[in-house]
Amino acid sequence: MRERLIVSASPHVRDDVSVEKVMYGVVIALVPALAGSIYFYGMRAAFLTLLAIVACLLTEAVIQRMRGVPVTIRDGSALVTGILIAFNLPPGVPWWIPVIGSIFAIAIGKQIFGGLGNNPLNPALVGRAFLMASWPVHLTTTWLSTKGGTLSGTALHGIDAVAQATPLAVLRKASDIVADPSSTTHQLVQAREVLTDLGSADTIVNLFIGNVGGCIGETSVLLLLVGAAYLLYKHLIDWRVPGAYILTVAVLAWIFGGPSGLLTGNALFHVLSGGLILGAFYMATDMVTSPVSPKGMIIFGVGCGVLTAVIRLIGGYPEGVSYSILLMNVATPLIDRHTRPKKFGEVKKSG
Amino acid sequence: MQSVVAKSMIALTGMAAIFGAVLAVASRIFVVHRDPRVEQVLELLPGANCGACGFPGCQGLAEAMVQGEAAPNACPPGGAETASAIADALGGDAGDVVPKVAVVHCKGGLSNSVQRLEYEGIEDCRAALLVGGNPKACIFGCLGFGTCKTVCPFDAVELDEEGIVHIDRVKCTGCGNCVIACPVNIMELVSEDMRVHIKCSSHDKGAAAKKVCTVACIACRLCVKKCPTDAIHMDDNLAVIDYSKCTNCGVCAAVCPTDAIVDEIPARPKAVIGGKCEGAGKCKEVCPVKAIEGEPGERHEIIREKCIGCGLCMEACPTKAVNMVGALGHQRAKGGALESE
Amino acid sequence: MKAMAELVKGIYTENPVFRLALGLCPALAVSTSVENALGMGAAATFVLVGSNIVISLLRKAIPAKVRIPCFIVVIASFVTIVELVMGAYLPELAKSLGIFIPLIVVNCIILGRAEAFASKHGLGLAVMDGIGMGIGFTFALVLIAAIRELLGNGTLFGYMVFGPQFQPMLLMILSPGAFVTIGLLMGYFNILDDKMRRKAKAAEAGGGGR
Amino acid sequence: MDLGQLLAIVIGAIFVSNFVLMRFLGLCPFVGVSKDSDSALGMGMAVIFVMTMASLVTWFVYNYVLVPLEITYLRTIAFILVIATLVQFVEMVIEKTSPALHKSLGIYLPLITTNCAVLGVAVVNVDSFMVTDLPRNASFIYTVVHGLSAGIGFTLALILMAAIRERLDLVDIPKSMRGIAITFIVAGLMAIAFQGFSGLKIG
Amino acid sequence: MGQLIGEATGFVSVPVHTPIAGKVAAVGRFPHPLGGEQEAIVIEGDGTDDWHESVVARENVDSLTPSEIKDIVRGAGIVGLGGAAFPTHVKLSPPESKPINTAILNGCECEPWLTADHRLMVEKPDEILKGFLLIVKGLGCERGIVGVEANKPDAVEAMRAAVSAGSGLKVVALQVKYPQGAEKQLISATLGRQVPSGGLPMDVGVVVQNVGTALAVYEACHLGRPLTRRVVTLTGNPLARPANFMARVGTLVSSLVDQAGGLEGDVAKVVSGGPMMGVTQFTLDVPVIKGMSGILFLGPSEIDVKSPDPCIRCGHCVHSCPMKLLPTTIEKFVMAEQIGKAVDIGLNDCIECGSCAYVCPSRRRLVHQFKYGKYIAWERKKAAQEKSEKEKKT
Repeated sequence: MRERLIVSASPHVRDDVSVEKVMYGVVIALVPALAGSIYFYGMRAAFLTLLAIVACLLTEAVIQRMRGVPVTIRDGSALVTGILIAFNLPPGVPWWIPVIGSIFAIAIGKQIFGGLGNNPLNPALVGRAFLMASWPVHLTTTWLSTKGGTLSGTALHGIDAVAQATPLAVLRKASDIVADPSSTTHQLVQAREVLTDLGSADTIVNLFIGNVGGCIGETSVLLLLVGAAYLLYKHLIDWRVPGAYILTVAVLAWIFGGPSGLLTGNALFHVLSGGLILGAFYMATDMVTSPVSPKGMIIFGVGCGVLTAVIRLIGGYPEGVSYSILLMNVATPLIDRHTRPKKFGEVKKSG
Repeated sequence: MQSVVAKSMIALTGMAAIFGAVLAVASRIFVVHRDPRVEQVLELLPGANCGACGFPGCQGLAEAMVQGEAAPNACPPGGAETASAIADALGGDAGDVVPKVAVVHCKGGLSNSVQRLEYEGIEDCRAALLVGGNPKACIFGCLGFGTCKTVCPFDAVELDEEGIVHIDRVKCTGCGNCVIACPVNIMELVSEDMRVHIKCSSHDKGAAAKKVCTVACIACRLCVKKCPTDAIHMDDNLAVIDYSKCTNCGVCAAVCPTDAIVDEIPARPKAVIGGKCEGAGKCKEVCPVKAIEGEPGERHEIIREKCIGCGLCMEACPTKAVNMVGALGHQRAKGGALESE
Repeated sequence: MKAMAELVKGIYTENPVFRLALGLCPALAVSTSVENALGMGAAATFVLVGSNIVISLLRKAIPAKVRIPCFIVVIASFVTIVELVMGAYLPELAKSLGIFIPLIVVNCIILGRAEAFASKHGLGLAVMDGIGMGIGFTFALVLIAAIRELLGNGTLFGYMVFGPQFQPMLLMILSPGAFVTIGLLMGYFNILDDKMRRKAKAAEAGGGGR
Repeated sequence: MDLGQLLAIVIGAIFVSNFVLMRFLGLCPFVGVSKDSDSALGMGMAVIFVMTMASLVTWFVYNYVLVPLEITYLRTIAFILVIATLVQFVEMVIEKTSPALHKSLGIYLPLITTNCAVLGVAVVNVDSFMVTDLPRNASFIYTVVHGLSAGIGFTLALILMAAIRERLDLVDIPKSMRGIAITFIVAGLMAIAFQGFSGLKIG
Repeated sequence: MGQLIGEATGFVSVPVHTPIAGKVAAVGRFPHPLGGEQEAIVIEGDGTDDWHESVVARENVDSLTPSEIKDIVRGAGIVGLGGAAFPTHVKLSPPESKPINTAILNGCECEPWLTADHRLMVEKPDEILKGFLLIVKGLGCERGIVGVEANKPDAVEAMRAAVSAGSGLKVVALQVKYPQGAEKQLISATLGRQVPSGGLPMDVGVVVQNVGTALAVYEACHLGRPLTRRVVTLTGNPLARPANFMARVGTLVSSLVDQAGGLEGDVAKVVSGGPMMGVTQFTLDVPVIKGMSGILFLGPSEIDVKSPDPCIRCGHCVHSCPMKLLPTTIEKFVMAEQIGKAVDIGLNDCIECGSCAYVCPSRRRLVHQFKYGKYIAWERKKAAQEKSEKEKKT
């Protein structure tokens, strides 16, 4: 027996979990999607991801060194941020975009609040929104076609100026033409053809596999779901946020997203395209910036879904996943405040 | 041009008159009694209602100030002058009591006391005690997690590597937060001019105390016997100074075998016997450390190495021949307190 | 000497924007370019000095009960003068400053100084206080604007600084850039302050070494 | 006047060009009174009320006093007088008639006189709904609705900020960033998030 | 042995009886398992093991009235043996405004690793049930339920076998889930009633008693023996022969360790009680007390020595809290010294079961913060009361 025994508060045993395990679990879940991205877009995807990761880790280390606090880049949180920043960028952006985005994300999005656990907004999304506001041209035009696939998900090139766009952008353009009373008959016919093609089974399958243009990480729904299944299995994320999120988007897209009136939208297309799956499973579920209570999670997910649908259908951008998650991050403390679970025994006295 | 000016004048005056009248009438109808002190403070505030203070307008800030929830300098636009005016208005009933400072009655650090366990948990003395975690074998001693430091609003408590707290006498305002917070009650507020303290709180019996801490009070009673003013008594195996009787002579500190009594006066002056000495021998009688020698009727001499500068001889000398002269030029004034030249 | 102290106080130790966190709205809204910032600073300084003069002169004539409304009217008159003058001679600037010219009326710096300082001091000090605060306000605006214009537009006073290769960080011109810039500047000033205080303390401790 | 236009005004004032985050109006109280959620809510409600009332009253003053007398250049002075009087009057009424309401809402009223968001909304109203050739009733309704939604937008930003700051209170922010500095960073990040609403097409 | 040596003065206290035959050797201060030092009596054994003459078996147990049962229970110094050591006679005397209709016998081991209650149920089912019947009678309630966790099939079996028809007792097997043995959770699991926040089981007409207590009641009523011993589990990997002991109150833990074959591995922590809620000891020279259900020895590899990481708000603590609180938020309030807000959202409802800290990936010191927060809240409340009393006087 030791000379001096340890005295501490209970409990004296702990579950075998740690922050590192949580973070590296997310990294593992993201690996299939990264592999898919490299397959579809080539080594450039790997290069950009690596840049973002290195920039994140370095920024974190430098700031922590400057502040004179322990350097914690091994906990994996900056690693996850780096991967997610790269995953939210088009594969054709210049090399400095992920670097600057990462620096901003870690410095302003996280470390300025004191580091892990304190940041009110998801750092990766802060980085992405910062880049989007600063260099919109780079972030909306540098898409790459997948190897052997099409960029927009449709083989038709009927509409000018959208040849270099993602499925959602094409959808937006075509819907605008349909809605615009001044469109010529020729344009209308083309637009309707494009819309039909976007809703076809071929497009859906391509979207699911990832054979369309998009951000580095959001291309293959299939591989993202594989990772998500791993996270759910390991209890690293809660089903409520992604569930409520995706369901809300699907329902709203079905009700309001159609070209010919209510209840004609293609829910499946909206769920599979863009960054919804990536956002719902990997970013909206960020523990630090989402509510802790089950009820709060549902509200959070629904809120994300509503905002995404609003931005996609009537907003200024074709895609709204990152902004809607950021907006709900902003609302998270408020949600937390008003969704405290009912305490055990907090009941009206019965007689 | 003239008409524009005229119209402007008329319109503005008209509006001002109407609004003024409305407000005047309203203030009669809707009069509400307010605390006069709030009104007074409100007068002094800028009245811009800018909200920079974080309170709901100047009214809110004034109420908070009167209730003591906001500091007099809480108004940024007002600046220093407003702050001092408000501070005056709110009145300082500080009185003229002798300022007090906190004293720590323990000096058993890591190197001179025995540790009985390894504590692991919140760095707070109260929290540690809740799980039985006083790491010292002496259960009366300073835990060294710095709760007093946390609660000190003036940054006056320092925690050294030994795990013992010290009070910065300059910063300490005697607010007493640390005294209340200390779970082992080793802090005490003492008049600022008291400089000799018993740095132990152990009520253990001498042998037991000695076993767990080399600087503990072992209840040997030497200090009680030697104290020229009877200011020390034993309380359940612990020497305690009655500060109302203490004269800072430092005799107790000099005789304490375990160094549990600390004399904080940095360089004590030493006694010097001048030409007025008539050899009355009173000084020799009172000297607690036998530092004076000399035959009756002859001039007495001080043995400098032995003198602890307590000043008893100076007071005892019937011819006022003894002076206290210190290395830094301190001279002992009447009553025992030190004054700088 | 006292007058000088009042002047300096406004610029650094009691800088209205960074220290007192007053007059934030225009500080952020019109700091997209240095030019706008200077214009706004000049306008605010004019109003500050003008209203300080009038209020200092009238301070004995104005009854205490209605002093705030009186101050507001005085300030609003000066603001209207600025509005009209700027609209007549600098229409471009007036357009880009937009509603923030009339809003000088409710700028807390001006009302706050009027009440806290001008109404209690003589003409000379009141003028110096007005100038000091005005310069401090302008300095803050120009500092923020310089950062935002440089990063967000690649220019300074409209001149290209980094050359055509530079791809400006548009965010800095947008509202988030304004918030983040002022937040970081405030943090930086806090650090600076802390350092200076520590230095002063070290000097004190060193000098009075006992 | 049509409903789509009205909806656009509402959404515009609350989200797209939020008074605080996009137009930089009312920053002093936004920073000052966002320390805890309860006062933020009280302040927000008071602002909504005053903004609506101010829009309404200034519309009358502008259209029935300033325009007929051809002294529209005096609008700044006139508006600030009106708003100051209005706020003080309302405060007195509330304080006398309902002390409870005064405690939760009325005490924030004085803060509002010098809130540039209130004068701002009046000035913006003039610029966008009165100098144009809108029919009189449409101009009136737009003005009031705009005042109301601008107040709601301000309140939204304020309570979101208050909840975030309450949370930040509990964590270890670097010392130099504490207080106002971090509040601005948060406001900046909120503004980034609100960029998502830009370009929203209504109606 | 069994002689009264300490008289109880208050209502919420019980007398003490000597656990061995012998003479009082000394009275002094000794380390107490719950921390600090307490007055204790040292008894020197005389080698015999005879009961004191005051201990006599009772014949007419069936004719005892409820108030007689309470008196016997009190006189025997019986306290709740589950761990809290709350005097049993107090629990048996609910105020008239709170009628009790159900008594529950807690056969859920309060903590993992401990097996004291389990063994007791397997070895002495008849005695336990007889004791429980006396408790039911003492309370004057209609039914008694024995709740046993389903992972102890032999205990369920033994208890079921011992329940005699017509006794009105029922044995239920409960889901295995920590902390099933906590009073409020047990009531919820067996009856579906939720004890109101800040209330006691008697607020929903229930009293919960531990199996060990039931045995003590049996021995007191049938055999006339006061409570002088209890079952203590000695467990942990460093222990040579983990075992349950029927230990006399006052036995030094160190001598129990000798009985269990001594320690083999390195010991870093000694815990009185279980791993989730137990109290750490810094010495083995502490006596067995009435509330000590077990002693747990943990080696260096079993304890967690890493310092906490920042909270990542994963919400695991929220999902694991049996009281449905928000541990993460409460912790942050306590750490920011906003104790009032912490109390508002349920600090004082925390039962310190340790579930939240167990699952926390950041290894935050949740329970310790809660203990600390409760202490500060209590201290402030006391100070406020004193202040208001002072004001009343002046």
